[in-house]
Amino acid sequence: MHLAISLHDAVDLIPDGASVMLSGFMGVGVPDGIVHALAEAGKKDLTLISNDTARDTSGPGPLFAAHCVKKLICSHMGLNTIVQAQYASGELEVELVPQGTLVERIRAAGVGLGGILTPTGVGTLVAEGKQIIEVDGKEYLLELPLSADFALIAARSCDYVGNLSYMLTATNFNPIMALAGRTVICEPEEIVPVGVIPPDAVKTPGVLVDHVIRSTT
Amino acid sequence: MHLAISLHDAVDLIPDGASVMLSGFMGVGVPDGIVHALAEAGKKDLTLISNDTARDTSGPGPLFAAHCVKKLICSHMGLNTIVQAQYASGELEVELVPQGTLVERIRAAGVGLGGILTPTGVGTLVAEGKQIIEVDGKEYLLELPLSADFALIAARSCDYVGNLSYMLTATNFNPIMALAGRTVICEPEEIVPVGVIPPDAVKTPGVLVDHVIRSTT
Amino acid sequence: MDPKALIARRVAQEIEPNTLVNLGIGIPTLVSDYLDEDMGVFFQAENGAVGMGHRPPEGMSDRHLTDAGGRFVSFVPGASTIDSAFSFGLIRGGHLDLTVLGALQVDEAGHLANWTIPGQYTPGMGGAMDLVTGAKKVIVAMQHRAKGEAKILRECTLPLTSQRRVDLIVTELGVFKPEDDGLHLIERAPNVTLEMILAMTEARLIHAADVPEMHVGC
Amino acid sequence: MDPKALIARRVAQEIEPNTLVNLGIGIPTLVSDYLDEDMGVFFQAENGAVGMGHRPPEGMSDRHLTDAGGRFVSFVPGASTIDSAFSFGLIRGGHLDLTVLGALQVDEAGHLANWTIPGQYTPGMGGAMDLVTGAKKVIVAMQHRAKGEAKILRECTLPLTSQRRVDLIVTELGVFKPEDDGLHLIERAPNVTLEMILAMTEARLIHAADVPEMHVGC
Repeated sequence: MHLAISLHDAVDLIPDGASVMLSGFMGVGVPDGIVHALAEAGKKDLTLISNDTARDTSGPGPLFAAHCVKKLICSHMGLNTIVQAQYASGELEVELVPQGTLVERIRAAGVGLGGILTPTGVGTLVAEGKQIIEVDGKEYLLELPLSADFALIAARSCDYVGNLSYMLTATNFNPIMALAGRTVICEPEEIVPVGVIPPDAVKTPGVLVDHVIRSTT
Repeated sequence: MHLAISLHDAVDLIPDGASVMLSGFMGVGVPDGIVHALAEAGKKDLTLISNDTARDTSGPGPLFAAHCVKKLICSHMGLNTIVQAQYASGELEVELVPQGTLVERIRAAGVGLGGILTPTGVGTLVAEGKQIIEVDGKEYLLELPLSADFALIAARSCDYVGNLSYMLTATNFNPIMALAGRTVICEPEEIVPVGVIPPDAVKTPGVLVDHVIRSTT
Repeated sequence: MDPKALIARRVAQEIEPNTLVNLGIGIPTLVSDYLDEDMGVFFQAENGAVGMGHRPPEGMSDRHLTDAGGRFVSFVPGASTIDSAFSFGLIRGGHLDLTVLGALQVDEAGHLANWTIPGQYTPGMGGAMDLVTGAKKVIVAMQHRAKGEAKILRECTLPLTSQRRVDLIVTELGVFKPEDDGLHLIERAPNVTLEMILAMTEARLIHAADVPEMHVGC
Repeated sequence: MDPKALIARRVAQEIEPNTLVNLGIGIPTLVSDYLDEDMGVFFQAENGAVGMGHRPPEGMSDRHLTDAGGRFVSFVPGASTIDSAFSFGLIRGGHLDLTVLGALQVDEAGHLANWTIPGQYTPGMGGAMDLVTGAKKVIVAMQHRAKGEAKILRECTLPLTSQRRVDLIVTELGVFKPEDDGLHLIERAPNVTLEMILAMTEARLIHAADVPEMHVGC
């Protein structure tokens, strides 16, 4: 049984210096409550893994405004002026990863693969320092698994055993990151009784979810 | 628009000597109609990729009874006496693949990866002839993509653009093989108007499906 | 005609019925305006939509349904939702029939550079590298020059997006096709002469004596 | 007590509340009979079920809901369906807390052989290699000997299922734990002497002078 915890208790679980996966795509499908709470708590030196940095006040934005992030691993940071400034000043270390490679590296960690071979990035700057493996006469980059201490994810519905369903494009990285965080914390829009989410509609089985944040409202 | 075709026309698409992925697990989630029709048509020299061989008269069973299969790639063939006899006599060539590796190889082909690194099989007979790649001090087998000329899959519901939904454990290999067949033929339990399967309930988008078999009843 | 509209109209002609198409930001986005809605084309968005439609009517937008830029969209009948791994599985796995993207530079070998300018702020490649590497067909849709500089070059000077050769380049001056023997000029825009194109292009162009005119039907 | 029931009862004691567990065929399947249903344990089936329950009542079976052996099952409240890639993602990714399997042989190093006998018909490894390699904890549940032959050996003579060391071995004679220094005998079954176990086991066993008796509470 996954006890629903308060936002406050969820924030306390995450220490300074932790690596944190944050789901979402341009601010959609992001667990906004815990993002704001972490920013307000003044967490320090986080390594943040997120597809993008959305905008200054959306998605992971508040974490940068509060100077919580030391290192960012993402595919795009183009529309967040705070990120741009922190990157330019050297406050923020950034590793850019092609989006398809990013999600596949996260999945690899989650499903116990030692890496995957992708054609994406061969012959580009992304290939620098990476092993190239030839299969059937075609070159691929060996890309390594990417896990994190915490995965912070958002869901449409969650039941009391932690089963999750997502809605439309708010799905994005959520089900993949739910596989790859050593501790998975979910902030659902609603918590429903067990049985309300039909077995075929569950996209993340509750066995993957460690904590569910109880609504503060 | 994916025109629904007859079982007869579907069978005609598949030539002797083709490689065919057949979904299902112990006879559950198998497109039984096309299996029987291929057997009756007396197809020859097929390479069959299937998790298991179910029993003599279930799942892919009829294809062996009709001597359609030259080579079998599977994880388990234990409960089918015809397969056992054909394997013993040398009529049937068999490649055994661990189940998790099998599905991940099929997925790799479907999502354009050149291979995956798995810990499964390291230090066993399965490792023979395979490249071992060390990541972070741990050994992995490089397992290569597995595609096929055809993927024959079963679905619970299909709409007229080919969107598919599956039901419970009849899901199994279906959504993965739907990614990896060069031509994907689906035999659904029902064909429904577009819109009946909600966007979040679609597990295989219609863009992956080439042909849908119209019920013969 | 407006140069961007001209480019979008010409690219729209390349789209086959019943295909899966991804349109990048900028000019590529305009392409959908010139397509017949009965063609059975499904638009993919990297964030996990197959069958994206127009911006919804006032008051009908939903925060769970957005495009890759985070803008509200609608779903067409038969649309479906996929997660990010599935979305890039479609892209990298060759299930995406066509992607249309902008470019900073393209060259005679058909190489595309569209994600970074060394020494300048780099927002990130997002999904561009996967799209260019994985899509069955890649069309570059861009204005012919930028700030007075040629963008179709002998060889890209900016870092490449992929080593894959793009299939077609459409600008307001013409249509270009990279082949094994070099870059072919295959159409010129209405009221544009061969000489104008040659003058505005750094790449060496292979062309017939009489380059046919683009038909955009308007 | 029936030897198989004894083994299953003892293995059941190893199962922690709120975990994900996969039970192999044979003796392992019996383990679920000895668990409290309120423990919050979810049983996984490789074919894509999380939360598998008992065989359904007469007339309530459905051909879309089966276990990895193709037998009709039911779902417990909170169950979910996953595809085969997800199912083995759970197994290989370390999300499966425990797997209980049978064995042909195990040895002092904790190596398990349970999938093939050279020269004999080999049905296939199915999911066994992934389960043994990936599960957080692996328990072997088997009868101590087969056809008069020892199954707990100094070194497996049959091809291994994985190079991973199993965590515990439970037979009708005792409980054995492979460690860095060798194979420990940690419990003996009721009414079984140390001497009997040593006589029936080829492997060298590390043990206390007074090996405690298994408690199976019945």
